[in-house]
Amino acid sequence: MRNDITIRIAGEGGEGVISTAEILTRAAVNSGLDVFTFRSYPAEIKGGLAMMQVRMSTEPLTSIGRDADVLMAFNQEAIDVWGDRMSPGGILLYDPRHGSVPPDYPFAHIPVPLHETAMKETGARISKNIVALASMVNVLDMAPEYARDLIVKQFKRKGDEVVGTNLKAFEAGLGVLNGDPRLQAMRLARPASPGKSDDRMIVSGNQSLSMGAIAGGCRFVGGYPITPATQVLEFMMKHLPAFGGNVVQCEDEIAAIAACMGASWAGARAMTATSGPGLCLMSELIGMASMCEIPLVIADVMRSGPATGMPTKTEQADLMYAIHGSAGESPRIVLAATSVENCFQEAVRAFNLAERFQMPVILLSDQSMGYRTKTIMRPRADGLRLDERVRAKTSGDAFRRFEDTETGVSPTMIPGTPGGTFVTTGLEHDELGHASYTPENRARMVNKRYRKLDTLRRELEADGDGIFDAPRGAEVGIIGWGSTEGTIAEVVAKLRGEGVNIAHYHPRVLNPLPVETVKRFVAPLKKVIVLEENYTGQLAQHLRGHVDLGKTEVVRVNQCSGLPFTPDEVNAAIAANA
Amino acid sequence: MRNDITIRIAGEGGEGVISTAEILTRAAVNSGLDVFTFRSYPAEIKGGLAMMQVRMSTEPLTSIGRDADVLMAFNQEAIDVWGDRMSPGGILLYDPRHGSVPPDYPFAHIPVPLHETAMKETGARISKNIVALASMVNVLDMAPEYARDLIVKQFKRKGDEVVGTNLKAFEAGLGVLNGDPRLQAMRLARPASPGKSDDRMIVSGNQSLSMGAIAGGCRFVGGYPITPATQVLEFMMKHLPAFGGNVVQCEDEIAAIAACMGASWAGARAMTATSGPGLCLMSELIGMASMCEIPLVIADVMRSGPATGMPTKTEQADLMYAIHGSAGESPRIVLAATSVENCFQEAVRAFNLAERFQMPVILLSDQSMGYRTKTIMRPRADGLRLDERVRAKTSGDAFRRFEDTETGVSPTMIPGTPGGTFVTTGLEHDELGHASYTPENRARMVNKRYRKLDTLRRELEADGDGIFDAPRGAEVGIIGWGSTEGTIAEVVAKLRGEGVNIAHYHPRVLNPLPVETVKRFVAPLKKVIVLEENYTGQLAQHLRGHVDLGKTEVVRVNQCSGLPFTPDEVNAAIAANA
Amino acid sequence: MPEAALQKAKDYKNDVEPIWCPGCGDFGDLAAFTQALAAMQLTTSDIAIVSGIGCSGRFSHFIKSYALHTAHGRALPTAVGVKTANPKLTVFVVGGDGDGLSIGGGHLPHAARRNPDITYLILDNAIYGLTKGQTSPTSPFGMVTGTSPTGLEDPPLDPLRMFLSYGVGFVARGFSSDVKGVAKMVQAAVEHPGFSIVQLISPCPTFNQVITFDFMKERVVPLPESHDATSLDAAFRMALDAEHFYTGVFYRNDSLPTMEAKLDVQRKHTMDRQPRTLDALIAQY
Amino acid sequence: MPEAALQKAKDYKNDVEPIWCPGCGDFGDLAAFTQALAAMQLTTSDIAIVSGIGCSGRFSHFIKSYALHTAHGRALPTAVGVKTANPKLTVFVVGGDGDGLSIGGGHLPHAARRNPDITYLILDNAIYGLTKGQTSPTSPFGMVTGTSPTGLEDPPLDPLRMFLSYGVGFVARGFSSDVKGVAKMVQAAVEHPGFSIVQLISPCPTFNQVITFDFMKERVVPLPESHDATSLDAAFRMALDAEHFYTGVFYRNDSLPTMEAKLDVQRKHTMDRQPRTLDALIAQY
Ligand SMILES: Cc1ncc(C[n+]2csc(CCOP(=O)(O)OP(=O)(O)O)c2C)c(N)n1
Ligand SMILES: Cc1ncc(C[n+]2csc(CCOP(=O)(O)OP(=O)(O)O)c2C)c(N)n1
Ligand code: SF4
Ligand code: SF4
Ligand SMILES: [Mg+2]
Ligand SMILES: [Mg+2]
Repeated sequence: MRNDITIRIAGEGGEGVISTAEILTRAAVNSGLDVFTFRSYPAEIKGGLAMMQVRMSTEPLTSIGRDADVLMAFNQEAIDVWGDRMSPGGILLYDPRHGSVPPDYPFAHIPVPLHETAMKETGARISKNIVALASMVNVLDMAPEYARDLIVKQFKRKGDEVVGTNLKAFEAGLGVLNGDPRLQAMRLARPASPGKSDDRMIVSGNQSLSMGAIAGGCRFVGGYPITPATQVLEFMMKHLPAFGGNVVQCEDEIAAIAACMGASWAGARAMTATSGPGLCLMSELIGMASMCEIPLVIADVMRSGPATGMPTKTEQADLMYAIHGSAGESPRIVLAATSVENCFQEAVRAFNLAERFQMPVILLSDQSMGYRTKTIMRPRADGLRLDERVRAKTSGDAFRRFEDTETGVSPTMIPGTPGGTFVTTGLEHDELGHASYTPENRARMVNKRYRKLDTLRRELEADGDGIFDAPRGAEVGIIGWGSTEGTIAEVVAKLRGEGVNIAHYHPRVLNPLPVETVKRFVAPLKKVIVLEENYTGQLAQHLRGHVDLGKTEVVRVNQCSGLPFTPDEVNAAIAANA
Repeated sequence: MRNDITIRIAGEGGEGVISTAEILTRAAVNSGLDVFTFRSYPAEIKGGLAMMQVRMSTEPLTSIGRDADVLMAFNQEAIDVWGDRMSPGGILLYDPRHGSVPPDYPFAHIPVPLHETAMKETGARISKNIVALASMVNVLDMAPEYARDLIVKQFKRKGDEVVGTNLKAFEAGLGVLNGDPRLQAMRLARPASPGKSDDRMIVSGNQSLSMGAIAGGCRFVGGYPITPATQVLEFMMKHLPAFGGNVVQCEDEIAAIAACMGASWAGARAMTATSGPGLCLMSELIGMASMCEIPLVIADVMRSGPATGMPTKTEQADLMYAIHGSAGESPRIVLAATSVENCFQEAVRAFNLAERFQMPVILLSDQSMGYRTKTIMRPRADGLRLDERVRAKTSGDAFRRFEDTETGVSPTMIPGTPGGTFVTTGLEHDELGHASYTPENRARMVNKRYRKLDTLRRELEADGDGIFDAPRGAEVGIIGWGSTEGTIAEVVAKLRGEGVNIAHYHPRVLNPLPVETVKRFVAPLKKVIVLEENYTGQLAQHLRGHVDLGKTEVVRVNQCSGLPFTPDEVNAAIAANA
Repeated sequence: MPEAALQKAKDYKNDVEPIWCPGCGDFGDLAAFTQALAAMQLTTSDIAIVSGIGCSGRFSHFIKSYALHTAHGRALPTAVGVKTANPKLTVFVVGGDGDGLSIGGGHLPHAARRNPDITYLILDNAIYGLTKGQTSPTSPFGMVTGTSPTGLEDPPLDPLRMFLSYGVGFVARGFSSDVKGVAKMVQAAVEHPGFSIVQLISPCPTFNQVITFDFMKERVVPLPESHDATSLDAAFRMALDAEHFYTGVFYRNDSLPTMEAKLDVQRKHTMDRQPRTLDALIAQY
Repeated sequence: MPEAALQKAKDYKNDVEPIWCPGCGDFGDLAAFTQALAAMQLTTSDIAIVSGIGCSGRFSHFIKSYALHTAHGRALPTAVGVKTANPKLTVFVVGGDGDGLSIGGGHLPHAARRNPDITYLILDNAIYGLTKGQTSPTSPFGMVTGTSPTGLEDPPLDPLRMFLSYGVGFVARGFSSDVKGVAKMVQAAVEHPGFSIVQLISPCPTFNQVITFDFMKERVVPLPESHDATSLDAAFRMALDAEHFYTGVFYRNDSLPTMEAKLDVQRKHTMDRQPRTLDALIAQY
């Protein structure tokens, strides 16, 4: 019996592999387990090898986990591709009708007559998915009612007969693997308080981010579909109008960011969601929004780039572009959400920061976090604080829209406000907003706009941000950003349990950098590992570019395979340096 | 008598101010002087205050110089705006009919009856420009025949009468300022060998860059007009077809870079020239060209940004964007030309590097260098080495277009080559070019593409690049990039003359950085000043991000007023730190 | 300016002096525009002008209004956002032929499909003015410019036919010298519910020596009284007419649903089907 | 493959297996395309296929040729560069309705003005296929998709009318089930000197349940024999026809000068007037 298990279900895309895994996921959630899923997509549009990984635990999960404890392989390709990537002691389940195990296969393997059982019980080939589901429920020793309820729910619309057939397959499937003693080790402890608690839900990072945006007061979305961010646009399209908002699918990403900029200028909290190629097209107008001090939220669900790259694979390689991604110098805030749960929180914060500092905020997520699903606490609408752009008290011809204030933030007003007028231009302008090219005005206004970042930097240094977990005496530290948070935290906790003292820093605001905080973290360390899912070590460059790291040795650990770091990989990276 | 003088001519735009200054410039060149000019543009489309500065010397010039020794002010605004910015001992010349000098004006000022003389001699108001020209020739003690010849040339087309009138104005103008002893100090020594030598010419940075591109084998230009890069497009449009090339004015910058990419893929050496907003729009396809290993040259004549900014003002603020300017990670080479003369050389090098390394090369210039004119040595066509992309020896189905070689460079062939075929895709691909998403292939191909930069880095470290002027014992060094080279070099030379030992490093390839070279320069120094015409200190960030600068203190000196650094400003910056 | 008083044309002009060359065609458009505003007695704080980049793009700086001087070619999609977020504003888009038909041309068909209640004035001088004279998509065949030193060899686009083929519900053409006529056209365009485009021929004496005031004056002919602006066929025909260069309202169809109306419908449908509070939404997961 | 031997359609197909869903309309276009290549006996190494991003954009991966699979919406301007630099290549552009009419739509009028000898195949499934089903500019009114959950409220664009209004010299429409017909159309398009566009209705059974094969089969009608493809008027009329959804060549005008020819003229003029060597050029300064 165990508290934590990772299973994988793999087979031909479009043939029910993913939906089988999804029912299992939901059954686990409903039974009260914590769940963390991950999907691997084929390059093909339909078909090709699909895989869904489901990690389940009685304890809160923070990472994707290790390789599979149990692999359910629907076909030969699934065995060939995923069969090697097993945890020690892992077990391969496969349908002997659709695959065979190589002679020297190093892991335990048990044939499961999925097809045969399905045909015998129901005569329908397709119900082998339900047989597979049932056999997993059995292996995991999960109370079967959760899966059974979901089957009923799923097939209800198709009539009683279909429900009956599937239930029959399910009951039969529960029995097929009875008795094999090797499977004992895969039995999962049942949750202390069984049943899904009302304060939890299971969502993807993209869903969490979208909900956070709505919670953050987003009322305009201009977007253009792009993997892996399309779900955000579709979620908003489905839901935002019910909150009184507007969603426009635009002709391209330039139009999308333009529409957002226009909407925000006209008073709405506006967002777009995109990925690499789309972010490229937004470059000019993000710079303009910064110049014109227009609040904007741009969610970038990063994928493997550059160019079309690998749209369904993950990467953390847009950081430098997010920070420096317009010609000239344009202050902007860059946030990186760190978990499915945090996607919600950072989305709320993104809107608040955009409004407070009247500038673009780029919120980084990534494919692996956007698509993974996870049980998280239900966020609550009450108690959320929404900041608004500071409103001017005066208006009229002498209204200084771009007043040079101590914080750099100028009170503003919304177009349409009676009695007012002003001009907003991407040309350099004076406090009134009129075009001005004098050297003095230029130097002053650039400084004014950048001062806003200094204001925020000081706040971050004072208030803290993200994980700053620096136990006394640690000589080695690890810095990560974005979706690796849970994995690093898990490994760090494990190592501490083993007596290895490691510090962990995981900021969420990456621009501006809280320079003093970084220094405080790094100073006591002999060595700091900067771990990133990219090739060139972007955070490492950014940190070194802005912070004097003194004598601390900087070790870059990078991976850009398209897959997220696993705890084992993080563990190995630390082991090599601690 | 002096060897070096800076004069300014200022007045209402569109009324002959600039053309007067241009005739003077050319006369100076023809007389054998070295000339360095700079223009300031009004924000207005036509009209507004225009100013052209002409520095002349018997010795080779390297910088814009200091404030004016002589200011010729055509109107009151010219006195008001430029009258204060004078060198010590400077003299203001003004037409009493069109302006008056404030009571407490601190500089010498001499009225010149431009209007009156013109009306008296010719009856034509417009010929006051020629009177002004003549009076400058007189003040400078320049042999009058050079200006006279140019007047004849200029007006020849309009008939003998017009020529006659203007010559009359000229002769009269030569006399108007005779006798004032204060002007003695402004007499300029005559060149040792008078007359323009055949191996020199006067061109702007944009012209030099365009000629360099043609010399570098450019045979395709796709462009879209944008200040201050339009002149490159227009120059190429005028001349490239005579070299068998093609120039296409595209519908926007996306189409321009796309056309260049297509042309280069199809075998032509291709370039586009743009500035900030246009570079933004090229972001996606520059990343794609990197991914697809297509040679490309992008000349970025930087202007004050972000957004529309100040199109006619200078800035060095696109460095980070040039390096990091596409989502994801896409290796590219970034060069910064350092002088009018060097624009030619770097343009040639840009094409060679693009071809050799099959990647985009971004060549940075800026408004101040692009528009300034300067006497330079005539480059010679013979002896130029042109590198071509390495050609594959085999073709056919198994042709490994993206072969993973030691240098990272894969031999290629040009579409249309008989017997061959291949696919080039922005998707991640294997050596053959076929789409591939496996983690192993991904990691390998990213590495392969970046390896090309490592190859170049090692070359740069071995061969040197730009100015590396590090005298023994220097404890303070200055690092600059781009168009500040001459100004810094001039100040450093002057300081050394005064016994202040300063080191100067001015690399021209900014990405990849020759890390070992930077270290070698910085290591012996106590303090290194990084001087840039931007706000955030981009080269400083870039250097620190990539090079461990040890204990050397980094001091950033930044200016982002829209104007280039003057020698006095550089001098002050060094003085404050040396 | 007390907003209740009767506004004259000049009351809509602010203190910023246009930076245009003397004699620029854009002055006529500016005069006509303020006349149209006065004719409609619009409240200055209800006006939003979104402009592109070009000499013409500076237009928005000169009018008392909320003005957004955006990037080259992006005024139209920006205005779509403005109108969506704040539909009570009377939204104008102003820009040049390069801005609207070259770099920004891709946005037009999609704005037409959406049909926001926006009035778009294209100040067409058949040249790139601000960048000092290069060919634009409406430059005439053979014209010599900085980017066509041997004479332009491509034919100009035919903007009116394009707008009609996109399904734009109000298509008109005016000539900036005809201030009164342009003012009327602008007013009609604003009164049209939905997307309206007015192409305003506005010569650039500085850089275009072909499409001059004189050249245009000789050619411009008002659409015949008999022209039926409700007929798409007739509109196409008059736009195509090789002999006459017509001005006036070529096409007007007031019955197409506007973007704002369609978004309202979408909102209503969604409210009927989906949770309206965050807690209710979250409770679904 | 010895290039002299007679090529069959299948000889133009390479070994890469299409990643399209079973039943995808793009298969028919691919078959027709190879047939057209065979009919013309093109040499594989003289073919360049530039494609956009979408399911349809993968087209170029499957043909023996020099293929450039570019960015979303940028195949056409890329191909302009390819053709300019290497005019002996037979250049195709292939992409989807989203790629070509939405994000890439701004390039079309300008390609039409230039008139490069390129053949553009738009594989129109009235949906965004690769991103799993959102509305495209040709999606029908009312369609429910991921981005129109309450039904699309905007009308579709009318691509043919647009192309005609841009002055494209060859405009045709085919239906991917009609492999022979499409092959012929593609061949005619290639033979047309200048820019040609063929809109190929290619249903997406996975994400578009409205514009299906059956739906199309019921509606598609070949242009009447009597249709005069040299008449722009007639072309507009047939494109507009509300009752029939015609396929065939709507318009063909072979007399427009091509981009390549115009560039040659420009080159000749320039050679006559400007220095032809670097030294001579430099000597001017
Ligand atoms: C992205 C971008 N590309 C190019 C420019 C440079 N630019 C400024 S205005 C302009 C064209 C002006 O022509 P038009 O739109 O016809 O306006 P006009 O000046 O003639 O009124 C161009 C190319 C720019 N500002 N931004
Ligand atoms: C700049 C950019 N934006 C968005 C995308 C995502 N994307 C890929 S294909 C596609 C649209 C596909 O539709 P269509 O062009 O009609 O091709 P189809 O798949 O239907 O053949 C989109 C939006 C992208 N790759 N690049
Ligand atoms: S350049 Fe032409 S369009 Fe621009 S302001 Fe002058 S006259 Fe007007
Ligand atoms: S999604 Fe549609 S268009 Fe794409 S391959 Fe499948 S059927 Fe074809
Ligand atoms: Mg114009
Ligand atoms: Mg499509």
